[in-house]
Amino acid sequence: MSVAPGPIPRRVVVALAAGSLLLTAACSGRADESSGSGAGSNTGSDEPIVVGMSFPLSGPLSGAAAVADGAAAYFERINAEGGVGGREIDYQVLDDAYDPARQAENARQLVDQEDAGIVLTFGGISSATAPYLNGQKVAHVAFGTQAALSDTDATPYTRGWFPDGSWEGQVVAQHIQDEQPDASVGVLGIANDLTTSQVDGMAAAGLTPDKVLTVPPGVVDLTSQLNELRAAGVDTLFLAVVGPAQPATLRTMANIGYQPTTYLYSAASDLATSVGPAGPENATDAFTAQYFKDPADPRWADDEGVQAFKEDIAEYGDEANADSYLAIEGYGAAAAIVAALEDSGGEGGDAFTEAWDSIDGIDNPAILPDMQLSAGPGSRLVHQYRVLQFDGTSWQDAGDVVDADDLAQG
Amino acid sequence: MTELLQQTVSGLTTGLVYAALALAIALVFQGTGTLNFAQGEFATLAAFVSFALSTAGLSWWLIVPLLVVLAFVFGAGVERLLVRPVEGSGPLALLTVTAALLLGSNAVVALIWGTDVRSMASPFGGAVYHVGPLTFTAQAIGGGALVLLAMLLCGLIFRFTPLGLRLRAVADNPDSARLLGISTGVMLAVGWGIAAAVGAVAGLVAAPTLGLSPELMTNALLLALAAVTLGGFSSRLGAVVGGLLIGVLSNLASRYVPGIGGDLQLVVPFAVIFLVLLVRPQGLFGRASTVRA
Amino acid sequence: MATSISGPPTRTEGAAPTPTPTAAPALAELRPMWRRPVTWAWTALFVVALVVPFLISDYDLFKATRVLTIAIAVAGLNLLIGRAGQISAGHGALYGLGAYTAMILVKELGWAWPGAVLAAVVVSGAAGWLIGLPALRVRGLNLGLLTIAIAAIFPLLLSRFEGLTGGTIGLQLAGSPITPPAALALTPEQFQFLLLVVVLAVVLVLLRNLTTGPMGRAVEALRVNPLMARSEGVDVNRLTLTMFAISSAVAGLGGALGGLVLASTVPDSYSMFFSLTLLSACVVGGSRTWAGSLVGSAFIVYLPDVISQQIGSTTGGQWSQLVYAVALLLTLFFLPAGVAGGAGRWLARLTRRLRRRSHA
Amino acid sequence: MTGLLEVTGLTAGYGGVRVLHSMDLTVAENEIVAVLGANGAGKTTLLRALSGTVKAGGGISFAGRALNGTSAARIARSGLGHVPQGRGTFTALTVEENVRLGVISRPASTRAQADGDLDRIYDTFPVLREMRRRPAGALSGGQQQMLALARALMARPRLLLIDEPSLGLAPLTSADMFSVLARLREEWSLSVLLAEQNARASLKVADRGIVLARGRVVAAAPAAELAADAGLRAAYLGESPDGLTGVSS
Repeated sequence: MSVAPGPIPRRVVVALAAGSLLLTAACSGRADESSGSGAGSNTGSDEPIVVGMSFPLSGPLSGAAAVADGAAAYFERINAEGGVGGREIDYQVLDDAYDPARQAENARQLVDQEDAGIVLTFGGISSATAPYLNGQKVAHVAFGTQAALSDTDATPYTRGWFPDGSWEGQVVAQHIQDEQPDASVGVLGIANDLTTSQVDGMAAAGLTPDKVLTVPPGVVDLTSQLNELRAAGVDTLFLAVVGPAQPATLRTMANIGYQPTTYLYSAASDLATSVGPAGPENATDAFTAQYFKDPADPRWADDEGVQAFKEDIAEYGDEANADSYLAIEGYGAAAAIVAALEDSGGEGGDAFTEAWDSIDGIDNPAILPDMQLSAGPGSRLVHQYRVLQFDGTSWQDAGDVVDADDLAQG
Repeated sequence: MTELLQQTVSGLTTGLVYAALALAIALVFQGTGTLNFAQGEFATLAAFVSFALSTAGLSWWLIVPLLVVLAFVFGAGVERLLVRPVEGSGPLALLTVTAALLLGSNAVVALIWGTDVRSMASPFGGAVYHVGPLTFTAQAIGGGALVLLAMLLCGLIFRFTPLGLRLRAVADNPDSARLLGISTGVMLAVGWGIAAAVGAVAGLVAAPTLGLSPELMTNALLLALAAVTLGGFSSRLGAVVGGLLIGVLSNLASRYVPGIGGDLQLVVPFAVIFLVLLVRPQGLFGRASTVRA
Repeated sequence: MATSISGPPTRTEGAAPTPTPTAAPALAELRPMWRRPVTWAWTALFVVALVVPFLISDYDLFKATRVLTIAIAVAGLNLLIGRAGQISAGHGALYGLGAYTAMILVKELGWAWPGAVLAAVVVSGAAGWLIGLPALRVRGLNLGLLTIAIAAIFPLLLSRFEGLTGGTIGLQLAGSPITPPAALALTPEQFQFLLLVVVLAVVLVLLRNLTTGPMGRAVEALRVNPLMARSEGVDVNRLTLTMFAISSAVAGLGGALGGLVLASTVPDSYSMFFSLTLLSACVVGGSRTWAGSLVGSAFIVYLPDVISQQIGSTTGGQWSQLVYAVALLLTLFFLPAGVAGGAGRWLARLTRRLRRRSHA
Repeated sequence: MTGLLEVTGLTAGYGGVRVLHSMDLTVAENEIVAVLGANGAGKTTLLRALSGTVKAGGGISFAGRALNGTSAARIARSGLGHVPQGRGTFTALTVEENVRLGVISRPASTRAQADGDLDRIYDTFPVLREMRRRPAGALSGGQQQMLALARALMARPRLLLIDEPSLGLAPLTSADMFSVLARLREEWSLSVLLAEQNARASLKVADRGIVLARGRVVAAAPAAELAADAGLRAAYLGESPDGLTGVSS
């Protein structure tokens, strides 16, 4: 250890600490006690609708900032068009660095200080914030695949935007069983609840993978796992890894000449961050069970929804996100939220969730053609899939639209 | 059997990257007496700079030497400007400085190049060679050779040049070195520079396989720390051997040791740190007398 | 330093008695406790802290409560690093262990929160004792490495033992079990803040007494030179283990209260990064001042938020990380004894000068 | 009289503690001066202040140039060698590497003769030649002391500061050491400032001696005179505790 500094007159130090505490106190006065619960249900007024967002803008998952950017672009567009029923959308984005404690803090700030009526949160850690928001009866829209976010009994004010992870496992399993009933199936994924739920979904569809390998988040080099899968004779692989590991794995597979029939995880199959960096030739013939349009896919160059998205993101957001799958995911969510707001006549938890749950067959710029939003199992709005196949430049249809609602029955 | 061999080969390939990073960490440790948590981020930064240079149209064979020089200047500059001021404040302050450097350079990379993964073509091409039942990619062979070359050069500098003699003298006994007219300050900066250059090669070799992202070397850093512990902080050779061993060990353990599995792959290197420090704190190659307190 | 040959003379000289700076506080120590200005200052701070909850919003209180829970953990770290001279880069894991222990007991076994918190303290203390075992053999940076290994493995183990820990999504309660008794007419946030103020105060008083009495002298000897301490009859091994156990128990206390206030524990909260953040709080605040734990915690909790709010765009997160790193570097450059330590010295010099002038 | 080394009003210390108080000292060309004093008298601090490893105040002039504020490395290169207490061996390096490191602070004009000097050194210390490929850490205490001297000589110093060469050596070995010193002075035209607790042995080879107590010069006289003064030896070179126990000599 270093040489000890001499003792310090503590009264001085304490005074300093007191100062820092008082500084905190000066941040904001104590709010009026009345605005505690049922926040922001100021129906009929022309006050802005406050939408709070807590997203990882820094740290390892800061890529999710694109989701917030996409949502913000849509809200801006709506504001430019006169708002929702004449009311402006006042969205506030806070950084949580994917730290649950900071997300919880942000949720309190958004509800307590900003008077947010709807709070959007990102990722599996949303389930850590859900109890607070539900306790405050604030509408909560979560970007997460976790089954916990579909549990509207436990958390009646929390709604998941995109599908439950297990459904994709079901859809993929069914496609494999239809196409190659004798396949030896392997799953390679990140060691978290996403992979678990996908494997559970496959099991629900009657398919038990021969080999399931998982790696901790952040591990990028999966050569060892690929060697093991190959040695085990796996000829059909569901690749459920995300982030840098996904393109790296596709490249490694090509390099070592291991070419099973590959299914990519829906959120890791876009051209900008997955298939592109992997090298399109290394992903050719791969399948994915998809629900959103990839704005970088030339197939959607003339698509109305994608065009609107690109215009808005260029006008109101960060143009660098024009090809981002994550950004259109956020854009689509914002569109769904605005649709629910238009029907609800207010953003209070009860009114908003009721409107959300009664959505039945509306269009959305982000989802694939021939699909519509409707409240499905777990009140998730997106629950239809179509299996696509990559032809080297674009994702083409390789099956019919499948609804998780039907799968859940069968 | 074939799989065992193949797993060993791929363990060695990744192990080379850990080895180079471990060597860089050991070099800084021997001079400055601290672990540089930012060593991995420096390597990531180097990989991104090489990406920018190759996008600008530079030939890869020009990029490598250029990058080594740039990394050297960068490492030496960081020591001079950011590490020197706290050199007297004890090991904890030094360690915290490197943690701040980690956060800072990570943010700089993300600000300049964004957080999305980018692909970097292998400068060695996409060829695949088969030797018996084993597969080797051109990238693995070429990258491995490049890392080995860098480590060999570093070893030669330390072993056979007057500069290396001075560097070793400062690492061994800085007070004595000063009395012999060696400017220890300059040597520390040079040590950081060489470390950054070796690390840059590691980043350069890792990028085509792993894809460029701000998190390129996050895990490699942890594994390199384990490697340095295993090999011994006072031994450059030990760091390299430690890196190779860690590469092979973590590959084989997650595959063959029941209960470990891929999700606990990272537990292996840390178990290694644990055991080594308890049983042989100076590492496999280190000498007890030079382990800093 | 590198060899034992040049080492000892330097060390003995560094540890030479430094009469000038110590003289004044040493005199102050002789005064009865209630007459010392420091006692008054702490009391004033305590009173202010008791009034604050009635002035600021529940949100600000919630955040300040988080500062307090982290300050408890940092105070434990100060004991270990600043007093006993042992590095721990794994206190984030001990904080997390406390949180998970309390959470599991409350959620799965239906314990009342005070019992769960006490149990968490015991469990973390025991874990700290175990971590201390290797510290008997390994010191300095090697010990730092060992403990950072613990910090890195901890979240992976949390994810693996899903049955107990809820896996990657962790454990949640519908609301914090730490609620005010109905008679008090306080909001939960007010109650939690006041509770944490009292707990932190008790912890600081206990730690201070621990390091000023006879045990304090033994701890000081352990930090300066373990060999010398042994020759003076200190049971170095037992003392080291005790320090680890106490420090970890305190960290677990902070974690348990933090987890229960948040009503949620997730592996991502207790990453290696969090352990390093605690370490930087300890260094930034000043590892040898108890007030430093409060200042350091405020630094790591408020600074990222303040910066990201100043920048406030969806691409601002990276900037805030960069600014945080720069702020950390500047603190280390200009205040090597930490913010609290540095400010203390500066003001001490000022008061000395003023006193001298008034005497003249 | 102007000497090779002229020190006036030298002060030095560690942190807030002053160890040397206004000290005057002269060393002439080709002279051996013994610095005597009990443990804690300030001998080591004096040598460190001269070689720039401890901050010093007052005037230091070496070969006509002021050394104040000069870095330790530069002082070493100006011809002032320092064999530190405990020898400062590079234990991980080989014996020959240790010796060769001395060349760094050699004046550029004499670089060419370095190889010849190496041979001369090996002739003076044959054991070092024998062990030149071995790691220096493997040498005995006496051999390490020779190594430290040899390394300092490779720099071709004009003045050599030697700190407690006899510390930890067997009496016979340390007698060897002092006789070697006398020889080296002639062969390498050296001046030597020798800090020693062993007054009897060091005064045998020294021309003059100074006695330190509590960081001040309390006596300065030709070596023979000091050696004869039993009262002085009893007063300052015995076990007189001087209050600064924390500071080593």
